Amino acid sequence: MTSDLLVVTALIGLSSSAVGAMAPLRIRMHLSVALTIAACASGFVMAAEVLHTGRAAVVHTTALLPQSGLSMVLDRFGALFVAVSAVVGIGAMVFRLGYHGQGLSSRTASCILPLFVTTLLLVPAAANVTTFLFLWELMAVTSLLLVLVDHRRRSEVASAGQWYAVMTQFGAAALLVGLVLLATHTGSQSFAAIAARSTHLPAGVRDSAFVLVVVGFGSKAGMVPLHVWLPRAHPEAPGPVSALMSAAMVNLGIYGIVRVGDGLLGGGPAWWWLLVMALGALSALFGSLHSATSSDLKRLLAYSTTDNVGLMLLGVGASGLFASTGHRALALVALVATLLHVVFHAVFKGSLFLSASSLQQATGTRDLDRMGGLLRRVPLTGTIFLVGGLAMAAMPVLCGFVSEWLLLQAMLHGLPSSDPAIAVAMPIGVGALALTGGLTALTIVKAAGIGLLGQPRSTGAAEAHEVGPSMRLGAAILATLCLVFGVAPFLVVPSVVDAARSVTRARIPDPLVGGWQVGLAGVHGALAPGLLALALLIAVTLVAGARRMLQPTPARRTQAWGCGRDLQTATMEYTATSFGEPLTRVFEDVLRPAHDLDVSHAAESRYYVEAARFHTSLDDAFERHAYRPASVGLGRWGALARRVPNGSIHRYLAFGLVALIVVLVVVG
Amino acid sequence: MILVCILGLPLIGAGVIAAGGGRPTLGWAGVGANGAALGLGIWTAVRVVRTGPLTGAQGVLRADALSAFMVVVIGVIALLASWIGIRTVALELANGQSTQRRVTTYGVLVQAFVAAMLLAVLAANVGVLWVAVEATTIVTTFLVGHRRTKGALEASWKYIVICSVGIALAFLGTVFVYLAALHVGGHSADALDWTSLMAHARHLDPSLMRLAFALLVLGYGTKVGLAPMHSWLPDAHSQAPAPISALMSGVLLTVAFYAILRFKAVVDLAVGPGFARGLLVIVALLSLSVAASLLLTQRDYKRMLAYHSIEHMGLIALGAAAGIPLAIAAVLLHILGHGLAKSVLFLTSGEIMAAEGTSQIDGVRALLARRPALGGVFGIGLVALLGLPPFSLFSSELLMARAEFEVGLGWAAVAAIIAMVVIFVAVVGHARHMLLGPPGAAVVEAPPPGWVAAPLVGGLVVCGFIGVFAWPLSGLLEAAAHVVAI
Amino acid sequence: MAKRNRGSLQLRHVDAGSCNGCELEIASIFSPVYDAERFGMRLEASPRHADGLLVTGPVTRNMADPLRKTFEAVPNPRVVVAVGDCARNCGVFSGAYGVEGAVADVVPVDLEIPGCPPDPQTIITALRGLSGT
Amino acid sequence: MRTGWPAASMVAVSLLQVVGVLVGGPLLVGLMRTVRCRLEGRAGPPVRQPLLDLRKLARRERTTSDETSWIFPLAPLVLVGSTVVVAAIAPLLATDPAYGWSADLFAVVFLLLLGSVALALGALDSGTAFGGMGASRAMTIGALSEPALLVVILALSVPAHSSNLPAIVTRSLAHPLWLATPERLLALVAFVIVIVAESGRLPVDNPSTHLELTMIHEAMVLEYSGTDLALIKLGESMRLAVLMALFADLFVPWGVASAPGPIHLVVGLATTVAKVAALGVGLAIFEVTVAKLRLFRVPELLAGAFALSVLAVLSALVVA
Amino acid sequence: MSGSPFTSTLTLAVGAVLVCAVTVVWLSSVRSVIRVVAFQGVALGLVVLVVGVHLGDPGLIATAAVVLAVKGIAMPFLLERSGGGALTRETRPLVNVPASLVASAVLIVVAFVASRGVAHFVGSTEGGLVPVGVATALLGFFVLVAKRRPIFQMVGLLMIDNGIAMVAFLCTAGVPFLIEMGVSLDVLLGVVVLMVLAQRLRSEFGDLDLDELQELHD
Repeated sequence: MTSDLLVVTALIGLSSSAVGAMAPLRIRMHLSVALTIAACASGFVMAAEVLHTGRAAVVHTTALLPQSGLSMVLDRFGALFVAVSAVVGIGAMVFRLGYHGQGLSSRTASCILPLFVTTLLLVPAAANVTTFLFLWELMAVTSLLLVLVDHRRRSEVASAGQWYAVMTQFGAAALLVGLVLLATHTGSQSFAAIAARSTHLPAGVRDSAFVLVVVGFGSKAGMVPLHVWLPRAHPEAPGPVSALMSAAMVNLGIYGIVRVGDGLLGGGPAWWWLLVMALGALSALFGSLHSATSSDLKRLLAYSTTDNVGLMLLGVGASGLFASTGHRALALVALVATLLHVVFHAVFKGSLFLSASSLQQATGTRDLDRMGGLLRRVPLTGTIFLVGGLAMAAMPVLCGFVSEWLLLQAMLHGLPSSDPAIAVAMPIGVGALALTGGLTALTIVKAAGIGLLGQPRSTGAAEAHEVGPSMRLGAAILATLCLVFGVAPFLVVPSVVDAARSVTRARIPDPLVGGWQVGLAGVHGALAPGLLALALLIAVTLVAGARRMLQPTPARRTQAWGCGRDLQTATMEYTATSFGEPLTRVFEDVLRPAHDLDVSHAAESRYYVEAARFHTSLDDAFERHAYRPASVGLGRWGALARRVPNGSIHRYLAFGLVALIVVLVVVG
Repeated sequence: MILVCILGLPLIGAGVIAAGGGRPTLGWAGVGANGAALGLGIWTAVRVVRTGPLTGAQGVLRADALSAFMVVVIGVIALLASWIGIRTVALELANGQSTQRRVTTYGVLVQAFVAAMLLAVLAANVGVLWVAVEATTIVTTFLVGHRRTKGALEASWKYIVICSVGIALAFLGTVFVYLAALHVGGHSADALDWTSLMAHARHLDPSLMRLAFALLVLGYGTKVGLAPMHSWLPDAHSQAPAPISALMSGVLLTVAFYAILRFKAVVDLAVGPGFARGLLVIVALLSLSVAASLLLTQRDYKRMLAYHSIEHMGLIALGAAAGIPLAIAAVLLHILGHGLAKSVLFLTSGEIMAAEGTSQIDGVRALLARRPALGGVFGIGLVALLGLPPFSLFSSELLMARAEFEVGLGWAAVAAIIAMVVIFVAVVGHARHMLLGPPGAAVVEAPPPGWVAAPLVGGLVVCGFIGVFAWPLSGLLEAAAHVVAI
Repeated sequence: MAKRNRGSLQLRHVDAGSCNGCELEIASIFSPVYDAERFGMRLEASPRHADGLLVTGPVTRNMADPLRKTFEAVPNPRVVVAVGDCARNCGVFSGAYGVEGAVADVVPVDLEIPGCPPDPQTIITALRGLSGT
Repeated sequence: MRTGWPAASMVAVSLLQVVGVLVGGPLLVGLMRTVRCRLEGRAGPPVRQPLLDLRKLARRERTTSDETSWIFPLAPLVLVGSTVVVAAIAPLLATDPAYGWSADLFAVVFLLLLGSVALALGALDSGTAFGGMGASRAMTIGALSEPALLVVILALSVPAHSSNLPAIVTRSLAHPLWLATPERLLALVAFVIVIVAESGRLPVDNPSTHLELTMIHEAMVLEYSGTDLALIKLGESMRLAVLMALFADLFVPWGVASAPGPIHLVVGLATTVAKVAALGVGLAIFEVTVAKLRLFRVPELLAGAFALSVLAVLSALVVA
Repeated sequence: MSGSPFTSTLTLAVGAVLVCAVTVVWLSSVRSVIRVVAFQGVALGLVVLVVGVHLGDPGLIATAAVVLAVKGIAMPFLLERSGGGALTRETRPLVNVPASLVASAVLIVVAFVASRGVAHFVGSTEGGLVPVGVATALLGFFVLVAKRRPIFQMVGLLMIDNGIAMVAFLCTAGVPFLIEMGVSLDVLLGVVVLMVLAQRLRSEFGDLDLDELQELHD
């Protein structure tokens, strides 16, 4: 039944792609979106079925993929990711119905978008190296093309696409080498066979495969220092695409690391996981810092994806570290926390990207410094953004809180440990997590506060109108899930536990307490998000009642207090840049902001300043100090190499003569 | 008989063109002939896979699975190239860059070129193979110089001189093989026959075979475009008319590689697999690094495609170095996939050049916005050529990497992959400049007519199809791989 | 008024054009000697937080609008205390260039504290009448 | 570890705690203000002055600027509401208030953070320069104090094998000697710094400044008036009281009722009030003796707190 | 290598081929070079003839005639025609004459080192002479690298071809006849094509050195 659904999902997805390519313009978009939603629904049903029954969906055929055959096995772990992609896909596709910007209506885009969604649904089912890499690369190509759809209008798109293409190819190369290394040494390219035989491999092979795979998947997940494409590509992609990329595609990077590290390799030495944790902490801090200081709404969200991926990696690393030191139950808890964060990140980041695109469409800008006052003008979209943002900031009763709490619990309970690695890693991990959490809160206060609240900072913002109903619905689906999962995490926790158990093959009892609480079995105390929500609701209602009783007259609207100035204009408000300025100052050594002050003096006297212009910009340190030198170096090498073939036939023949002499002397 | 038909068909096409007196539309005769040859080739392939090798013309021609596969490759690319060739010569004639006589010459030479390549892969005797390969050089020299510009003449001069030297070295290698074969009791007339060589391969003198193979790799490697004798390739490919570049890059290179593959099988038996492997790995990595270095700051898109061919020939050589059946099957799949994608790209670049009037990357901007059809085909072709799915080059590159790891050439595979990443970086940068961006003030022009676009799109569709679906080719690939695999 | 604000009085000080004499006295009512804070009096930074305004000096042209705005910003019910003779009737600045008028000409005044400047004890006594302490 | 307290008494404890914090918070602020005044040589207002202020403000008119949305009026409610929830579930008087088993220390921190975020959003919603400035500074300091806070919690939770507050308190009561260990002392110092930062006291922020440009916390609420302002002042004083009471709970837990019964409860109430009052006096004395730090020196202080807290965790591991 | 007339004649002829090759490297006059190449062709024909007579193979004797005709007469004639009217001297070789001669010596040594295995394998007199063929080919290659005039490239190619052909005749008494015919045809056509190209170059761009053909590069 599930196996059939797998085929059905793939076929619906492909047919919607075909419809997108061939159907007449009038019905093209609606038909292909409807079919894509059907594919997502079918994928979701399949994933739910697999998660429920534990029976894998299996498809094998040698008729596809030359000389290796297609092999797909969807187990519970994969099903979790399929379900996530399906939910995000449905949200994004509903959103897409009303979305008319950025070149997404072209024939190419209508053909590629369903294909991209389909690959998102199929990648977790791949069960041999070739199938996996095929689908993985197909996903990369389709997403790349979708990033590029708006290249005609904005020149940044091309640059973003280039970065994305290069980084994703770099990652794919690492991935290819890593997986092929495993396949070769185990003598089979099937994941099941690799998993069965990998424990007997030489340590060198296992180590290099793991590191390569982390690099490969990390580049897709936006892990620092391979993240540089992400803050460029995600913002430039059309709204639904950026949501799919940020909320569904990066998850697959985490999927891959867990699948290979825990699944195929069956865990490894502590240093693997310390490496993952270190990269995770770096990503989390770096991402959140840039996110906190960015004033481009979508770039901010993209950096926050790096930040959240860092948290996931922190969890994956902690889980592996626990497993490597024998704490199997804790390892499972950490993994569950990670996977929960994957699920929750998907819903909140999906709703954030979708609503951010709505805001962009409503105001015509992505620049927070040109927004403002939107919660009054686009109330539903604004609220959706706020809900998603607060969920991301791990505010209680929204979903992000639950996963971060569980991750903290896992780290905490690992602690009275004789293992020095754990003893050092966990406090640092908690510190990174905490700073990230604080910075995320700051980021969201900035994004929502500057973007949605206060006075409008531009005419675009002042004249903003609410977007169409399907766009609101698509984002609202995901935002509602933020709240639902935050209040009732038991809706997903059991499935996530099953998924985590299926990949680690840990035969241990459920380490979590069940029911409407979340907590660790055998530990005093748990989290009851539902009760907390109820208590909070009651408390706020009571306070509101008290306020109404004390002061029944509604608030008087009056001009904001501006120290008695004549005018209180939007330019006097704090901007996103100034909001992040203290942080920039604090982390000056890391962020290295570039300041630029132009002062022009009055003609009469140099003592009078005619105009002053201050410009500050924040570059990505990795981009500046690693990637640009590398690019310059390649360019220099290329220029040097060009001088060798100068067009002279004599020189060319001389190469041949030298080669011939070498051959004759060496071989003869 | 059927083999003779395959050889004869293109020549019949040539005859029709020669008799027709310079009308471009007569090119359809060539298209028909090449299409028929392709059909017969497919039929041969099916038969060969079912019943074993065929021979023809008193044993001069012989088709095993490998030959049949190559015939199919040649047929497909020839079909594409001659099809677009009609457009090319018609345009040139209309622009006054050509005369009716030259149209005829062009058509005849193309058909002769195809026939020579078919002879090369159908020859039972490696000596005849050499003659056929040398014949392709002579025939194509005029095709390279077809435009008669200074650049074209320069390119054809370089082409024929360098290739003649190379092919002469290959002849010396062939002589040494012959010498070795005579010594193990081969009859002088058929000592160079493939079947007899393989039969006696184990007894051939190892040191002589080593020298012979080194010369053969150097010699045929010149025609393949392997470093260090690759230098003719970018010049010739950039100056030749697009259909000729397509034919040369798409099949001529791999026909020459076919010769190396054949000899490699013999040498592997004679001296063990290590020698050929080492040699091929060296030239492969050298070619890859040359391609990577020179693609970085490339300014001409046809030269970019040419260096890309050098890269792919390096990959094929590396795959062949691995030598196991999986590797050879992958190499053959790569030959077909590369042929399709590269010829489509060259043909498209011809259209682009005709439309834009320059082959400089800097001179072409925002193609996707200004000429969506051309830009789209070019972009998708590049996607295919860079080894991304669903196109078959992805599958074949992955298979080659797997095979290389399996025989312990993992380090070489890693080096190749690094070079490929560098090439990817370079090509993506160039493609970005050519394809993307705002259309600006330039007028969007009409797309090429449907009959021109059809083969281009068709070629890419086929390339994607064989990358996804295994069944049409798997039997043939496996049978062909077993002919020459270790 | 006094009942409403019993034991707690927060005012926003507005210098509408004063010679700073009154400011000195106002500052000193919060000094250890007079310590008006023990009666629950404080000066606030924001008119929103205040129960009223403490205005000094004649209202100059440039300060008339800000004074009105500040008055507008105070939540109801609000009081205006005019401190010093200048605030009451422009004092020596009466009719001067740039003077718009007394405080009462601009905003409604509830309490006037005479003196040039009024001494701290007078101010405290008057304000205690407002706060009911 | 459910102690089997009767449900009614648990609810009673919670109610008592909430009421205690509601009343005690303003009184604590008044106490601290009085102490400061005395040390400055003034008589100062009565201790109940904040309550008088609140009574007056609660009935005054609410105003809101032209461009505000529903966030602005909601923020004070969330600030007070979240603090009330914390006050209800934290074991301030007895080890087992209602839903005490879900009184997780991390959850408490995030609930308090929710209040801060609400307030910062409310500040930005007013659309004034000062609101944004205050929100930016408050969030920056909040973000930077978060690592120290959570790692302190980690240090305290590790020996108790739980981050559940009642569990930590119960454990401390059972092992009094543990309170004098070095990690406790390190954690104590770090925690004090965090409390000072989070509640906007000197030397991080001067709550009685009138100079907008030096404000952090005050700048955020410049636009609130009347009942809303009363709620915010109430909420802030409650937060201070809750933080102090938590501090007392974690570092000097004696007196917290560990068994049901009115007597225990009265003892608990008395000791808690005494402890919090003592802490308040101590903090007030400290405040008089220091000057406000420059805004950009504050991170150094918080980084120091983080270092101390990590040391605390490490020494906890060495001891354990 | 002493004794039989076969050996001495063969050695003489082979030696003549090599001497011609070195002479080509040395000389700079186009006209003399073409003559030397013609002589080399004749010497090669002689080699084939001697081998053919020695083996008593009439096919080989016929081949000798073909070789003589093609390489000794036809090719030089074609070269003469294509070279006619051109500048008659190589004035600025890329490698000057003394250096060229030193390089020739080195190449001859390389040839002997490289083909000692083959020589040993073939055995007898012919085997001993194989290195000379290889050396001739290498010298031809060197001419391609070192000389600028287009005509020298044709000469170089011919020399390579002569060298390799000589190796073939010495080692195996020539490749099978059919192939030999194909090879000869190809070589002839190749030279013709080169000639045509050279003429086109000259007619379109005037007399030029190959160094002027450097427009195409990256």
